[in-house]
Amino acid sequence: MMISIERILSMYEQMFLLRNYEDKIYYMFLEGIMPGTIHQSQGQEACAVGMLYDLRKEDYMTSTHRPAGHCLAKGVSLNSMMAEMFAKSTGCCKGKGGAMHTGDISVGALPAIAITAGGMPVAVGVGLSCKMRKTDNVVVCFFGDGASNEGAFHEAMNAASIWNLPVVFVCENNLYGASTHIRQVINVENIADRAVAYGMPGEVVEGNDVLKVNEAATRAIARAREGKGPTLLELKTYRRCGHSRNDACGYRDKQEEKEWFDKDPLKITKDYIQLNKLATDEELEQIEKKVLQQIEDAVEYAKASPDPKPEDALLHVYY
Amino acid sequence: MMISIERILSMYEQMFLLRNYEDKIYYMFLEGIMPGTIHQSQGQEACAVGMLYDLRKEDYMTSTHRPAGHCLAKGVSLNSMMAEMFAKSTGCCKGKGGAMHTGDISVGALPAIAITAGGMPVAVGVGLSCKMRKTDNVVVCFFGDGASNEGAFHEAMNAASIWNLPVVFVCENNLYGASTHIRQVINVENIADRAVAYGMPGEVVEGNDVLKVNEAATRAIARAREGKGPTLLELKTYRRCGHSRNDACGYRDKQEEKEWFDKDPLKITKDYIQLNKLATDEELEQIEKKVLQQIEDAVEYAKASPDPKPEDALLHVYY
Amino acid sequence: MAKMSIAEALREAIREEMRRDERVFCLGEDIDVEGGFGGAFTVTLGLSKEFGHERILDTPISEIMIAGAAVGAAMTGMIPIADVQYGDFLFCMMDQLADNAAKMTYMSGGTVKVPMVMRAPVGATTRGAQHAQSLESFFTHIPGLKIICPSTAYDAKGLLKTAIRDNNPVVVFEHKLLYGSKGNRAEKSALSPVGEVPDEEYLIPFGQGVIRREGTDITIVANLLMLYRALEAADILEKEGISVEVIDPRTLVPFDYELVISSIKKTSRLMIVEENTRRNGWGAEIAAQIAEDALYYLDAPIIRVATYDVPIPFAPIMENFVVPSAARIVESARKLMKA
Amino acid sequence: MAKMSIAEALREAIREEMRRDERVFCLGEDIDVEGGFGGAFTVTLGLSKEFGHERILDTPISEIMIAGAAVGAAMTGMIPIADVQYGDFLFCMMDQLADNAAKMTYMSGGTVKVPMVMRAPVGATTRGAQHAQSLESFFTHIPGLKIICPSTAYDAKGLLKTAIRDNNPVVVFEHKLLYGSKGNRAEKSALSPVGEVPDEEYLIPFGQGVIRREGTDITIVANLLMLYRALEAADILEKEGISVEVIDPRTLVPFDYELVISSIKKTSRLMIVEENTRRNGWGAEIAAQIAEDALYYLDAPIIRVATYDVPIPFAPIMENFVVPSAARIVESARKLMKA
Ligand SMILES: Cc1ncc(C[n+]2csc(CCOP(=O)(O)OP(=O)(O)O)c2C)c(N)n1
Ligand SMILES: Cc1ncc(C[n+]2csc(CCOP(=O)(O)OP(=O)(O)O)c2C)c(N)n1
Ligand SMILES: [Mg+2]
Ligand SMILES: [Mg+2]
Repeated sequence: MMISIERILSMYEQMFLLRNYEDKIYYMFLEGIMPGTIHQSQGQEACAVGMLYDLRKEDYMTSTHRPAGHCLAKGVSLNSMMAEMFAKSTGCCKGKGGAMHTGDISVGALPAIAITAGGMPVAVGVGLSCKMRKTDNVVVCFFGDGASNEGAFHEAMNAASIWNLPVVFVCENNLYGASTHIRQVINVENIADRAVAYGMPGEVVEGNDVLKVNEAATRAIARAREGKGPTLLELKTYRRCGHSRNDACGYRDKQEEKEWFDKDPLKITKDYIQLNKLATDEELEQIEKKVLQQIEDAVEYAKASPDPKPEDALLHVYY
Repeated sequence: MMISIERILSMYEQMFLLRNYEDKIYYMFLEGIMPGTIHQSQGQEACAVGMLYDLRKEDYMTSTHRPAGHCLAKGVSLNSMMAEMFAKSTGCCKGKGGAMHTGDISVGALPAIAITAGGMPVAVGVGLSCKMRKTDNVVVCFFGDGASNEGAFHEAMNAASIWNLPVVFVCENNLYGASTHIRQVINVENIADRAVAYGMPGEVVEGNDVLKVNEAATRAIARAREGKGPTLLELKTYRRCGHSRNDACGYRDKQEEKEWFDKDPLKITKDYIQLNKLATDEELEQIEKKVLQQIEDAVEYAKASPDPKPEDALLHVYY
Repeated sequence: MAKMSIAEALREAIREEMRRDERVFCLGEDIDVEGGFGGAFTVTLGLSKEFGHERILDTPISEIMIAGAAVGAAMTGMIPIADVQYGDFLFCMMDQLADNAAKMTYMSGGTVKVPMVMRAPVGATTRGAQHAQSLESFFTHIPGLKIICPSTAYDAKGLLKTAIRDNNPVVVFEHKLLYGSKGNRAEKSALSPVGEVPDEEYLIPFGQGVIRREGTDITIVANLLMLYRALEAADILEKEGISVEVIDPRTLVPFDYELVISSIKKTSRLMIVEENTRRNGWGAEIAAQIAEDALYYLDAPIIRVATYDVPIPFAPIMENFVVPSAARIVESARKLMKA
Repeated sequence: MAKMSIAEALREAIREEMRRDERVFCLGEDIDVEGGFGGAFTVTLGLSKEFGHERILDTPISEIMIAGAAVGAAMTGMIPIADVQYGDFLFCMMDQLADNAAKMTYMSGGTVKVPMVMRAPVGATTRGAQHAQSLESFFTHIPGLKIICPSTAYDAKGLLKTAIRDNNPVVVFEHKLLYGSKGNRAEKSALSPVGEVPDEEYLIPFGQGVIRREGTDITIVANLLMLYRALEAADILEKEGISVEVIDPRTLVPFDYELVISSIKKTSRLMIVEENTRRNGWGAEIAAQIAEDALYYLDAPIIRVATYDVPIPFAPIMENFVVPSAARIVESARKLMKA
């Protein structure tokens, strides 16, 4: 059945935001006006948007060292995200978290956890909490292909399954853990195949097609909401960027890169819109211009925001 | 094909030793003449003997908090095992290890590791070592059903598989992790089913039938020796004893206990021998008497052995 | 007033808090399986009768998950009380405790709270090196955690209730030889102090030590089992005319320096007794802090009596040698008086 | 004599030892994938060219396995050099290091040896709280481990070679801002000291600190990055007429107390500077030990300058505030002179 126009357009708008937010950060980072490091998500926009589009504010999300797309799609404000990158007191973590820990509990985005797979047991606890408090809220738990080799993955998957928790485990398989190709570190075809070890449904999804991701998300989220338990979704995708900072990806096969770069999630969605004449080029341009302006505004907001005071470092150790 | 007489008789002799060693320990422990705690293996003799019977001295074994059967079957001397239980300087660990850490590297029995699943990553390293040193030695890695929920299990299984290591992972599924029934903590039928998550062969084996265990062991060990990689064997078995010390097993279903107690591995083997007339009752009695005497002698040896000096505690912190 | 063991006092604290606040729940391995142990030391025994198995949650053997799940539940409206069977296993969940539990509030700029309790039995009990460690000092080094170590039934109940109501992660170190666990979980050579516990509700604030025995010549700071060894030593020393003041800090983070300093102003001698191994034990921090803030009150070097820097050996003869005994405390005190 | 960065010196140490002894091998995440990073800080970059991927073993992201495999390989005839990308991740493998690596020799009554090396980069580099910790003091508290922390290229090579030949597990703490990593692994605001390294082979024994600067008024003990901050502070203080002696312990376990005591006999003032958080840091142990053994040589309290007891904040303004700076050391030194 055909998706509604405003739905696909707003999905496109979100994906366009994620892409251009990251690109903007990248350039500013190279300029050297941003501290720390960056782990970006260009190319994986369909995963974040498709998974989180229908999530309620009361639903939760756990993220990773690569959290920007997840956070923006879950509703963390653009300004507070940008301000955090600039280490400002107006940042979503008041400048204390940084690029690897962005989040905003008020919209259900837990502070991102940068320990590989470290967020998965935490997601189990969130699912437990949703269930024990008798809500019908769910948790979407993002992690990477490389994370599926951590002990934390195993313990979390097993617990969520035996307790039938409302957790949707989302593996964004971008083929690499840092510089290591997933083929070198697992001996199975798909990470989704690991779901059988927990008696949990596992599904492989075309991760660069936001509609396919959203369909899978809808099924898994409904299942979780109805108390039928967790699902493992493996979204096949690819980084258009380096693993971190100015990584030239010398470890990647150029042919592989080309094939995947051709499957640009933004292009796929835009083509779909145009093919089905769901919007005119003018309308799309309008959206894109609006988003680019929002990003520029966010940069201004961040730059104009006050730095934290050095002594602020002594606050918030305890609640 | 029919097994050779001395083979089956010596398997029976070993199993009889394991059973009566543990029973003897149990009574002495209740008398209060033994320090610490005990985690015994009555009922699981066929697992240890069947798996280790054909292992070479140069092959390795890693064990758990329940190591007595494994150690005796791997060739750790009865006297040094008994002396360790009495915390004597003649113990296999000079009184420093205790019941949960028995072992003797000179016969390939690594000191047992009492951290649940903690020995599994270690076994990966031993397998790596066997392979890198270009030997055809193998490692048998024992662990329990409960251990299969530890992160260490996952990381070890995956690594052994991708590196094609000569490790035989042996899960003695005795249905309980301490007081917890395995059904409550996993959502799959068999632990062997988890092997698929690692692209590793997994096999369920009747763990109380020493011949069935030995057949499976022969296949898995040959596979490892030939450089074809690891195997996961799940041996279905049962504790005839408590989890530790004087545990009355109030958490176990009496019907379940009865069914399993009827499947006594010693009885199964003895019946097989008698049915096939592989030995006369006199011959069997001879064996049993000899073993019981060895155990008594070991107790005498242990009791007569010198205590370690208190200051010996300061030795061996560093090699 | 009821007389209780520490295990019973902890159980009562959990029971009262679970009745008071439905967000409170327990999770851990074998904590209350029907016919089971009630945790390795019976603290949670029988609680599922009243609260059901949803709130007394038996887990798989998955320490990373236990700690991580506690963090996640705590961040989203629950108050988990997690449990390890032996403190040693905290190492298996160290990342979740050190990187998540302790840092979430800070990393979020104070917007997230992690009201969880992590309970861990410590102490050497002839089980060998992997079931014997006292891990307090690995955790006092982690900002964001609070560390408590009750040594009496009264403190166990009052401090645990405070921990459950605290908005921060609290690690509770309990001593295996002090629980007073019964039946087949009883411990050989256990001390199992039974203590008076008021019938009416009470809480004990963190950061307030208590003087367990007054004295004028030497101040001894000791926690958990070592507190009792210090008191035993004090009796012996008294007969020799050495008057020992014994302080039980009760909580290590925060720590009651005022009480210690006011005591050494009087005694001018300080000894710290701890069961963890000596190098970088919590006693080192106390000694260093006093050497920085109160050096001038001291007439003698600060002495630490701790477990020798070795893994815990199995043989009782050797275990008793490495863990501080009353005799070793007495001996050190005599030396200190001569210093 | 060749001039080298610390990363290069470590690489040369590994290369020489791997050439010398085929039992030596490296394992870790992304340590030498073709076209990759050579580990997070380029130390193992290019080694697979000479030794192949069997001996420069890239692993899955499985810290428990990495440490456990190192233990198992070490017990059975190999000499593994394991690696974590950031020291913080040691928490994920804590059990294997604390319960197995450190205890196997002891638990086996001295019959088993565990000749392994665990390398870990430490230090705050504006990455936020989970990529910034200095973990030395979690490991100095574990008997059975040796702990080293080279701060120059010369020491990095000589100490790492000694570590590889040691029959015991050695944890090597290396500082992210001292490596001198190049290319896209270069670190902003890195110090990257380049040092002279002899062409001929040499080893540096553990337990021997060095005086990096002679002085008469204050003894400062500092390791890794803090050593350089202390030297910077010493320059400033000299202009004020305060003469500082700066000691680099080089190894924390064993620790060179003789050198420190001989120094305070001269200066009668001691300051310890450490990057890990203050409470229960290794500086506490040094201070406590000196307060016990050498109190009488001191004319002033022992001062510790350490990172404040907070998780490491992301904002450089805050990070620079919590981590000891030369300015903070100078200020503390002035106070100390007045004390
Ligand atoms: C426990 C732990 N080990 C290692 C790292 C270093 N590290 C950061 S990201 C990364 C790769 C993760 O790969 P994957 O899970 O596939 O996520 P991706 O980076 O592809 O999004 C690694 C190894 C870490 N942060 N935590
Ligand atoms: C990491 C860790 N967690 C918990 C324990 C406590 N413990 C000792 S044995 C045991 C049960 C293990 O069950 P299983 O793996 O099935 O082995 P079995 O006892 O049945 O032989 C537990 C939970 C431990 N030793 N280590
Ligand atoms: Mg990936
Ligand atoms: Mg079992």
